[in-house]
Amino acid sequence: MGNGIDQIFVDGKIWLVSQTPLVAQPIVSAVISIAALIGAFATLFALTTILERKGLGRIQNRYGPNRVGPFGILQPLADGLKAMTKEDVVPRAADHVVHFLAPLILVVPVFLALSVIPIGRNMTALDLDAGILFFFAVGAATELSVFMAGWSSRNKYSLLGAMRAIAQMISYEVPLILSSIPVILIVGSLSATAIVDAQGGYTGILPHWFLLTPWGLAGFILFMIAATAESNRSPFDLPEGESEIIAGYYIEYSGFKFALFFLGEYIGMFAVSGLAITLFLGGWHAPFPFLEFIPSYIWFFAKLLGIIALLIWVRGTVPRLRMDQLMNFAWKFMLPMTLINLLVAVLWQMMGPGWGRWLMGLALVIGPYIILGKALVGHRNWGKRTYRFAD
Amino acid sequence: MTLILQWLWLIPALPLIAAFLSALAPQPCRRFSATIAIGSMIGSLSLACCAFASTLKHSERLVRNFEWFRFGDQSLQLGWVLDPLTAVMLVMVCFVGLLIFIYSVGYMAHDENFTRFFCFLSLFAAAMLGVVIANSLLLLFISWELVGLASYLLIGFWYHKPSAAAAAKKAFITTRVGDLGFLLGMLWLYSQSGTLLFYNHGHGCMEADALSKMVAQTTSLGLAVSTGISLLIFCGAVGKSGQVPLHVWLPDAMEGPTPVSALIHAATMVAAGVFLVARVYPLMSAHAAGVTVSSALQVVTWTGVITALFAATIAVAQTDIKRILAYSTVSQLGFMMVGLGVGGVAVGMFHLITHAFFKALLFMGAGSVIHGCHEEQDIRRMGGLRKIMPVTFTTYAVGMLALSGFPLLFSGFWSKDEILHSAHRWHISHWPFYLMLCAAFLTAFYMTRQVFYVFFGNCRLKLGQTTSSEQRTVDHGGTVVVEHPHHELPSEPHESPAVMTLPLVVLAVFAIVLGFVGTPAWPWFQSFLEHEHLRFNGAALTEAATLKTMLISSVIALGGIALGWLLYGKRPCQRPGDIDVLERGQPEIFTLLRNKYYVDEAYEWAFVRFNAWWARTCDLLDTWVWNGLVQLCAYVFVGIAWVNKFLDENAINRGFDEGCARLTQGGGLMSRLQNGSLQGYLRVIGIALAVLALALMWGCKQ
Amino acid sequence: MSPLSAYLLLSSFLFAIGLAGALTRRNAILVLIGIELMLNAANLNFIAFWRFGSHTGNQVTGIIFVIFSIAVAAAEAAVGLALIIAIYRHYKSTDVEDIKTLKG
Amino acid sequence: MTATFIILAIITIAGSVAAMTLRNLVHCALALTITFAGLAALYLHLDAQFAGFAQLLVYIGAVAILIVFVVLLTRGSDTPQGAVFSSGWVAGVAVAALVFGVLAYMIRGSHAIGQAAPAAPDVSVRQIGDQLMIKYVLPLEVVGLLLTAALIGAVIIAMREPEQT
Repeated sequence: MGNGIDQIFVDGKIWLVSQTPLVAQPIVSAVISIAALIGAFATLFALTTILERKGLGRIQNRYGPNRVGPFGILQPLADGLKAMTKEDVVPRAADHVVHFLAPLILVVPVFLALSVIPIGRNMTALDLDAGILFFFAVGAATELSVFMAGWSSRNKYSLLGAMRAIAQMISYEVPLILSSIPVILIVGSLSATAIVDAQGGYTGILPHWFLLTPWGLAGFILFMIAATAESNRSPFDLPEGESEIIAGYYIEYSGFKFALFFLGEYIGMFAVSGLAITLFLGGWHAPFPFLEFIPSYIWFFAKLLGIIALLIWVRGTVPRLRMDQLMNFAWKFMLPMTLINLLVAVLWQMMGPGWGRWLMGLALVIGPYIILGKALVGHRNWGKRTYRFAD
Repeated sequence: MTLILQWLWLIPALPLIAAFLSALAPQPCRRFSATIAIGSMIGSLSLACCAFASTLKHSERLVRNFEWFRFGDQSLQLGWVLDPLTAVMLVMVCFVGLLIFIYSVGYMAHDENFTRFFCFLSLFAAAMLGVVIANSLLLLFISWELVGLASYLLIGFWYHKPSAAAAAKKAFITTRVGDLGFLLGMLWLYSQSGTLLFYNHGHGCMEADALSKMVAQTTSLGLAVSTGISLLIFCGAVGKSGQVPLHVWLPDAMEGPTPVSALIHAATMVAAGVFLVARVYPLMSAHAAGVTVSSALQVVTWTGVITALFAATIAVAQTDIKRILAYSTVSQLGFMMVGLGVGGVAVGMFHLITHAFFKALLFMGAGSVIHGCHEEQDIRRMGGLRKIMPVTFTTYAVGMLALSGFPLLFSGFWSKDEILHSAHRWHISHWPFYLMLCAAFLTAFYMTRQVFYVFFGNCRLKLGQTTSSEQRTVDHGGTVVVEHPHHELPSEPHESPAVMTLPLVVLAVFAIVLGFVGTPAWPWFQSFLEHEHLRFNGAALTEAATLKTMLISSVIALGGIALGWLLYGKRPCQRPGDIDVLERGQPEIFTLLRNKYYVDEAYEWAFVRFNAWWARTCDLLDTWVWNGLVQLCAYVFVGIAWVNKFLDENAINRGFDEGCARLTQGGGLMSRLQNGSLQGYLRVIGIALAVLALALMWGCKQ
Repeated sequence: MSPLSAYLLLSSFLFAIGLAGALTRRNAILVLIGIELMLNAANLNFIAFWRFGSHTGNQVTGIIFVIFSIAVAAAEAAVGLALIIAIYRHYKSTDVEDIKTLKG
Repeated sequence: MTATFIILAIITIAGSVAAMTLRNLVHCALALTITFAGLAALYLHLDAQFAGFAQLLVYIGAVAILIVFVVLLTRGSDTPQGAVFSSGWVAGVAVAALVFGVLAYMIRGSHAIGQAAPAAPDVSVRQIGDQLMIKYVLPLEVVGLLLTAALIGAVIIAMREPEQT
């Protein structure tokens, strides 16, 4: 029975495809899965916008939008309408073609990235053999669109913001990929479904998620940090921080293109979180055996919401990093840690089951963490924190 | 080895040392050089007498040889010999030399080069003594050359007079021509006999075995080797003794001071030639069995005859006092050569010794006459000196009578008689005898002519200059020299001082006494030389043959004197300008004779011009041919150098530069390939790609 | 014409365009872009031959070669661009015609 | 000669021609990324998945951005005034045409074209990985070394030398 519900969408699609004439069937199936994907994640986007604003508000000890609809749950609808109706102002000096193409090139690759992530059992839009590689390949296109946006608007701040964003995204792409490699190493395949299946079983009540392994935990943390940086959120949102350079590279955008940028950004966040879920949190697997009955996609979206909450929480609390701190953190902390994590994963793989490898894993992860942390911080002894109030 | 033989070399050495010392002495010390010279001659004379005494005792030949130097296995030996011939000559030369030294002290008293004169005289004496005692032909030749040198120095003593210098050169060159033959003979002799020593205990070249060897061989001309050698050596004698072809230098040698003429042209040097023939007589007389008289002696005889007659005829027409005596010496030498040729060594030598004494006397007499007449030499401007210079006149008369062979009393008669006698007995031909008689007649004639010109008649010294008195003499160099007799203020002629007249008197005595040494009755001289036993035979005088020749020769002598007196005695010429009696009679012949048969001119015309022509051609040859060749080489090299330079400059440099230019151009071109334009490179790569691909395609098609 | 020749023609055309660009454009970066194009054309060739070329079973040399080629091309691009930056800093221009000093 | 091939070919060619001929450098870079994308699609069309994704990742992700960065760093972004093409551009085009002609001639002439198209070889990433790690391990290491060297080299070359005063 659980399976039925679990597979409801899959069966529906199969049914639908069978309705169509044979020659057009591949196209139709592709269209159906794409439509479903877009529909799901667009609504999720709307939900997260409101969640984020409500959450931030709560963190900042205020209510957040509560005017539109009961408790402000219709706020996204309002935003959407606003975006639709606002005049799309394009600066005269701007390079119209590139200006127009920038948001498109941002959104398209991000949705392509989504197609690779297994939402539920048998519910991956594009089950490629080298799925993860596809995900990263497509992810690379976002930097290009950022540049196009920044450059085409012929605005120094937008260009500067774009440059910073690109530098940041490139710097964090390396740790992102490297932190995902241990999982691929252990599973031995690049396809997302294979990775999720590898995390299927349960020992006792603990699921075989990679999170529950030392390198998996470290990998997950590193992955999440790189992911937030990759999607220009929270501590790493220097490029488009409102207080810094007036919203960075999409200054000159307004109206629907502005909305598209937002859409692209959030979908990028969902994609990366989805990947994190598939790699470390066991994809659509239930955390405990007895909860198996709940359909797989529910688990996927639950975990997704959890990560989103985590990101919102981080955004609210962690202060923004300066550009050089940000870069140093990437190259002097993240990169070495991911490499060490890779080493741990390899050793883990080779040492076989037993306490030895746990001990080794923990030692190897925590030791460098402390050392690199000390090195990164430098020798400034931070005195007790003092507050200066306007007197 | 007797003591005297050991010190024989001292005789020539003393005068040589004297000459050396006076040469070193500064010019003004006259007394020092005179005493040294005379002292050395006295020393030599005493040694010569000792030597003469030793040869008297044991008359065989004494020889002392020593090795001069050794080259390879052969050694060259010299040596000296003492035999009667040497002894006689030593005494004669030293005695006559001494007298002449004493005479010249007076004669040269006011000459500023006094010491130099005596140095040369001593040198001459040493050389002459060297010739005499030499036992090796080489030593003889060395001294022979020194004699020639001394004669050159003495003749040309007054070198500031161009004629003297020319005469000295003439003398030296003509004698050298003769010496050339002498040298060739010497070399030939050395090659044949292997040694130049005359007597070397049997191995000398004059000894029997060497002679026989040489006689046996015959040269390509058919002559026997000995004859050939002796003829060549005879050339030397001809040159030195002034025989016909080479006599031209002797009359001109009168340029020298009179003692020189006396010493050289009367007594010694000219005698050297005769002495040489006497020394080499064994070689000359050696002849094959068949022939009675060797052809060499015949040649000697004929040259002697010709010379005697020839010189006598010239002497008749001469006007210079010393030239007449010179020509008489030449003819008397002819007589000696005939004596040697027909009679042998003794006959020749006897005439040589007697002639030495009275000819020296005549020359010194002439010297005192010239001295008295203040250097006046032309007999036509003298005259009447009989009363002014009595001693000179008497001694001069004695000399003249001895020379012309006045019968019985004078030495000249006996020695000339010996010659005529042996000439008469010469069985080859009788012509020499008749010609010699004519010569004797002419001798007597020109001597009386001279005496009458000089001593009789009026003194023509003060009668001014006569046009015909210039003496045209053509000196050797072909330039005519007009010789102006010195005619300072015509001061009175005066008698010479004692130091000059004393030797005259001594010589006059000897001129008379010496004759009796070799008379047929008591032939001491001949026996002394021929080593025969001497015995007195009065009958020899009355022997038919000797008596006949004696009568003929005395008739000839008296006839000559009478003719002389007839022509010049009765009416002596009054003014220097008078034409000579003979000239009035036979003017062409007389001028011919006066000009000495134009022999000088003939030589001048023949040899000198030939020589000059040959010199010019050589010069021409040299400048145009050899010089041309050298120039040609030079030009060739210059040409090569030019070509080299040209090539170097154009071909190589230009070529090199061109090459470099091309290279740089090429380099420029190549550098354009790499001009830094990236796209240019890429283009090339593209083209290359296309070409290679095509090549690959078409390549693999086959 | 067979698919392989089509691909080959396409790749050679791409190569030609890359070469033309490299040869004609004045800006150094575009020369570099031209070179990148040429490299990609070569990769396309490899893949085409891997796909259509005659070989047995699942040989992967073509793919491996392309991977390596891509890696090298990336490295080359990096160094090339670094060079261009250095040249720019020195010459203040990226015009190929100005950078002509390294000449023979 | 399927439809997709034609479309992709047109896109690639258009992109590359644009990359080579556009005046504005940034536009060229963007056109270049389109070409890369087209090529990646072609690789996928040729069933070379891994190559396609690698192409996507490396070229579009890294090289394009790199080029764009350099364009901006060397102030190439403002539209150039002077002539865009170098002086001898005619020769360049001629040479390119020549090369294309030769290559085309070779392709036409080569006899490898004739065979029928063989079945699509399905190659999984695992096989590529195995091959890489077994057969081509040395090239892999060398490429790794090359990349690090290039990395360091690029940094050093492009690093701003300390201003020698």
